[in-house]
Amino acid sequence: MGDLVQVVIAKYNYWIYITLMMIGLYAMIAKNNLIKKIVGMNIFQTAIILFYISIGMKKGGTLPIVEHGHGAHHHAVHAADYINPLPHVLMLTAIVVSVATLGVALALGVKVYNRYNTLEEDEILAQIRKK
Amino acid sequence: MSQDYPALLVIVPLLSAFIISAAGWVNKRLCFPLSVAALSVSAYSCIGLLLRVLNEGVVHYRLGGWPPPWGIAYYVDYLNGLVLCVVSVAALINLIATKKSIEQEFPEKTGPFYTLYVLFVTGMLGITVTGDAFNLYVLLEIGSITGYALLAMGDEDRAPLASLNYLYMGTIGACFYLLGVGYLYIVTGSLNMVDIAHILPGLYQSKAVTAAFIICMVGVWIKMAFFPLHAWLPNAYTFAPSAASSLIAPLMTKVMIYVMIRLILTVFTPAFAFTTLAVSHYIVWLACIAIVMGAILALAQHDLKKMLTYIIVAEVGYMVGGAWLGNRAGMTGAVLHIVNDALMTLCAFLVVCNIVYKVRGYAFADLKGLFAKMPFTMGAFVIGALSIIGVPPTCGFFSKWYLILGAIQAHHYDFMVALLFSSLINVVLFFRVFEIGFYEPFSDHEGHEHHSAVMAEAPLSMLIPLYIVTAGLILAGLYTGDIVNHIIRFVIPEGFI
Amino acid sequence: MPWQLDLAILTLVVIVGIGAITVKDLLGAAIMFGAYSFMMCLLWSIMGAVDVAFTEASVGAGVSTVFFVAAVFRTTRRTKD
Amino acid sequence: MKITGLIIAVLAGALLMYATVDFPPFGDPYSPASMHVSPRYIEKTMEETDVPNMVTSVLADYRGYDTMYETTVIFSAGVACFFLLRIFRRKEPGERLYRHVLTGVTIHVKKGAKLPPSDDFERIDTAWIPHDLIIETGCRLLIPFIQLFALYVIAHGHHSPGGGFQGGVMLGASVILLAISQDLRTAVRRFSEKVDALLCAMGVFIYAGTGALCLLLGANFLDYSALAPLLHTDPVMARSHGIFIVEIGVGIAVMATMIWIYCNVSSKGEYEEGL
Repeated sequence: MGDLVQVVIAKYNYWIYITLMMIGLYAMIAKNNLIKKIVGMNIFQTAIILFYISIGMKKGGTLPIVEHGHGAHHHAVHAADYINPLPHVLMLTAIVVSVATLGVALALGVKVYNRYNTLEEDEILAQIRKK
Repeated sequence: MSQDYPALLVIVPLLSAFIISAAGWVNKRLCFPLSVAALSVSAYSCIGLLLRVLNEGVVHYRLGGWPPPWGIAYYVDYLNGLVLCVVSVAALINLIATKKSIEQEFPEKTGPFYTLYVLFVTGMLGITVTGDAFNLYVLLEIGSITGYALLAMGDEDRAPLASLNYLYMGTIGACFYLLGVGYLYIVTGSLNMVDIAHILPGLYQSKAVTAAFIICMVGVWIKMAFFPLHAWLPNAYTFAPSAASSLIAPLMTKVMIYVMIRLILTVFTPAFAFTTLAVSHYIVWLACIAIVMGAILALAQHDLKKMLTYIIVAEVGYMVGGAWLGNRAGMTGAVLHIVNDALMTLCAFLVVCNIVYKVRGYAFADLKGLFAKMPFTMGAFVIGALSIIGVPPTCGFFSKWYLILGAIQAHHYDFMVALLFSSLINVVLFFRVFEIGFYEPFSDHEGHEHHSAVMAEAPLSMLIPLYIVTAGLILAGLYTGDIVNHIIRFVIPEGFI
Repeated sequence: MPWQLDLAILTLVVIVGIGAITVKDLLGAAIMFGAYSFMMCLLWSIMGAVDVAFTEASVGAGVSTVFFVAAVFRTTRRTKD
Repeated sequence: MKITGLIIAVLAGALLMYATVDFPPFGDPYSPASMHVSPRYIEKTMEETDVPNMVTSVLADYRGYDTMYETTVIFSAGVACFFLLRIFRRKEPGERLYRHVLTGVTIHVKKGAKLPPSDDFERIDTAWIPHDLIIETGCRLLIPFIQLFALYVIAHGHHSPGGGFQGGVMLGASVILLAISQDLRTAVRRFSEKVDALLCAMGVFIYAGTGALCLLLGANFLDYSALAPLLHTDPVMARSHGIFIVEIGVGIAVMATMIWIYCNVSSKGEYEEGL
């Protein structure tokens, strides 16, 4: 039991990210409203970003900006002192991708609404079937 | 010049996409020639690159001049080279063939259409050429976002919703892939595919690697519409504008199959995929179900385009099954089928494009008397159909031959039965279309029946590219031996059974 | 960073995330989503990812929310779930 | 559907939790992820690119190729929204509405009739659109400061958090704020659709064009050190300047795209009053 608690505490960020990812995935599959699905999609994407940021975290590391910038050529820079910058870079890209997807998704949602006057998927399908 | 082919083949369409977008605001007529020029340069570089690979072996290219794994690098081997050529040539032919159709369907928005078209091709080429797992994700999103937009502009009633559903599924797929890359990164610390492959052998027992493999595979399967995850594909492709569906249907699923094979062969290595994880049998069974269900669902359709989309679902089953048979013949069949299926799908969808251009419909009822009305288009359709069924000497026969050979060697008779069953269903499907087109009298939209329909063929600019593709189907069949012996033989690593 | 603050933000993230998908009003969901993004941004700045936090603050909590509000304004606030 | 969703979410969660057990502990400085590739970025960034902010140097140089496509993603989203929503032919309403700005009185103008040219009237589309002098003036005062800060963020990305992307979003947000506090027409008058679209393409073109210039100068694509002879510096400083050039390109592209997406979504592609 003690081991389990240790595991849970040592990796709590990963548990939170999994929870958020499940919330997002559930919303994307189970929700009926198109905009709600888009909200779920964004939560899903942010959860993955949280996961990547957690990878880069180093205990005792500081921000990934070299201290006293230009005068510091003679200072040796130790990798263990700075947080891993690579996941941050990857996630900047992922955030941009998520806002791009959001824009296209909302444009499509507005287009669907223009045609059917509703955002509920079952009502739209009922309208299609009626024709 | 020639050492820059790997960069040029992506950069030229990318740069010209921005120029096309700007040109659309100045003079719309500039867009088409610019797109053709860009894709021609790209296709030329792809072919040049493949020839270089044939002469020199694997080609490396460092972007930004940084050595891998710190920078992003390209590794172009036989598999990339082949798929690159298919993608770029298919996109170029489709662009020329569908010019009239695009002008008919989007009189005002040709500028953004061509921009998105070229960006989509850039995304597909980039996915194929890259050697970096994360770079692949970004390019996948370019391909997807442009794809959603292109597919949504078809049928006013149904296309936006179908495309939105595709967007949800596609985002889940891409995010799963990204998550899988993250799992690989957390245990290896690298994003370069070759570098990951060097580090992984010590970690095969790690649960994180297993999870990474499963998540990546599920993500890729969603993107390629492998059977239980195929729900987005038929509607999205059916209601799309014909120029967009004939671009996206041949390329998207095939490129994703390429990604799957790349993950199996390069990143995780066959030893891990087939031996350490003993899941290949289950996946082949799933593929069998995919083939059978795809065929049966195709039988239930009442229009040509939707029938073709379900055939794509079945064909995805062929390739996934072939790749997972775990032997040389099966893998050869899968890679060969990427080429052949891209050509076959392109041919079939171009025929649909011609029919829609002239008849304004693709339901079976609209096809009556089409052999008399559009004999050349339907002639090409017959050859395409024979190839999808798998009649020699068209190329469809040879890839099926390798797949069946692989199934027998792996003692997967269920896969062989599924293949034969789907070929049989394809015979029924296409002969039903032939029958409607040949025997039923032509009727126009007012319901008047004409026994001797006037010939109203699609314009030459659409027919000539169609016949180039048709010739390609037969040539690919006749030169199968060369393709297999000179290219695909080297795709599969030594020591693979 | 005191662990109490960390815990409080983590709990809030999950609560706001659940709230964003359960609230029965799309404008409310959009605003909840903005709050969620902002909490995430705090969390990331605690974890030292300042660039990502900055981006999330401007994109997630800023522009994305505006896009949502614009889309909801152009469609409807009504939702059944 | 609810049960299916729950099952799939729980299955995915269970798979991920199962794998989490083998992860290195959270925050471990000696995990593989921190030991293999990233130390070079941390230790060599000053030496190789002269940029103290590692995120900027990795973003725009070591992995600059990713960032180019990231900007392309944004660009394609902008084009996609335009392609999906924009309506060109709009039927002219029979009666147009104008508001007298000072008093808030709405004036109906019959078709064909014209108002005398004056700054006191603004065109509106529905009579109820609220109008608040305090918000309008307050936002007007705020916008220059937002833009100034955004420019600082772009320019100072080498030394502090920020860079082209964040700055670009803020520049875009300032114009969106104008569109919200006044109306979309005012914003579009200052920043027309065509300019927007051209800037959007130009921004990404700056990025990819810089890369192509390196190619023409005989180096690999995006290898900024090849720009050294053009910029009259040594290769390391050339990298630093190259990063700055592409950051500007990213800033322009992102700003224009954010405005473009907002205009199309908030007006359903009709470019009238907006929110």
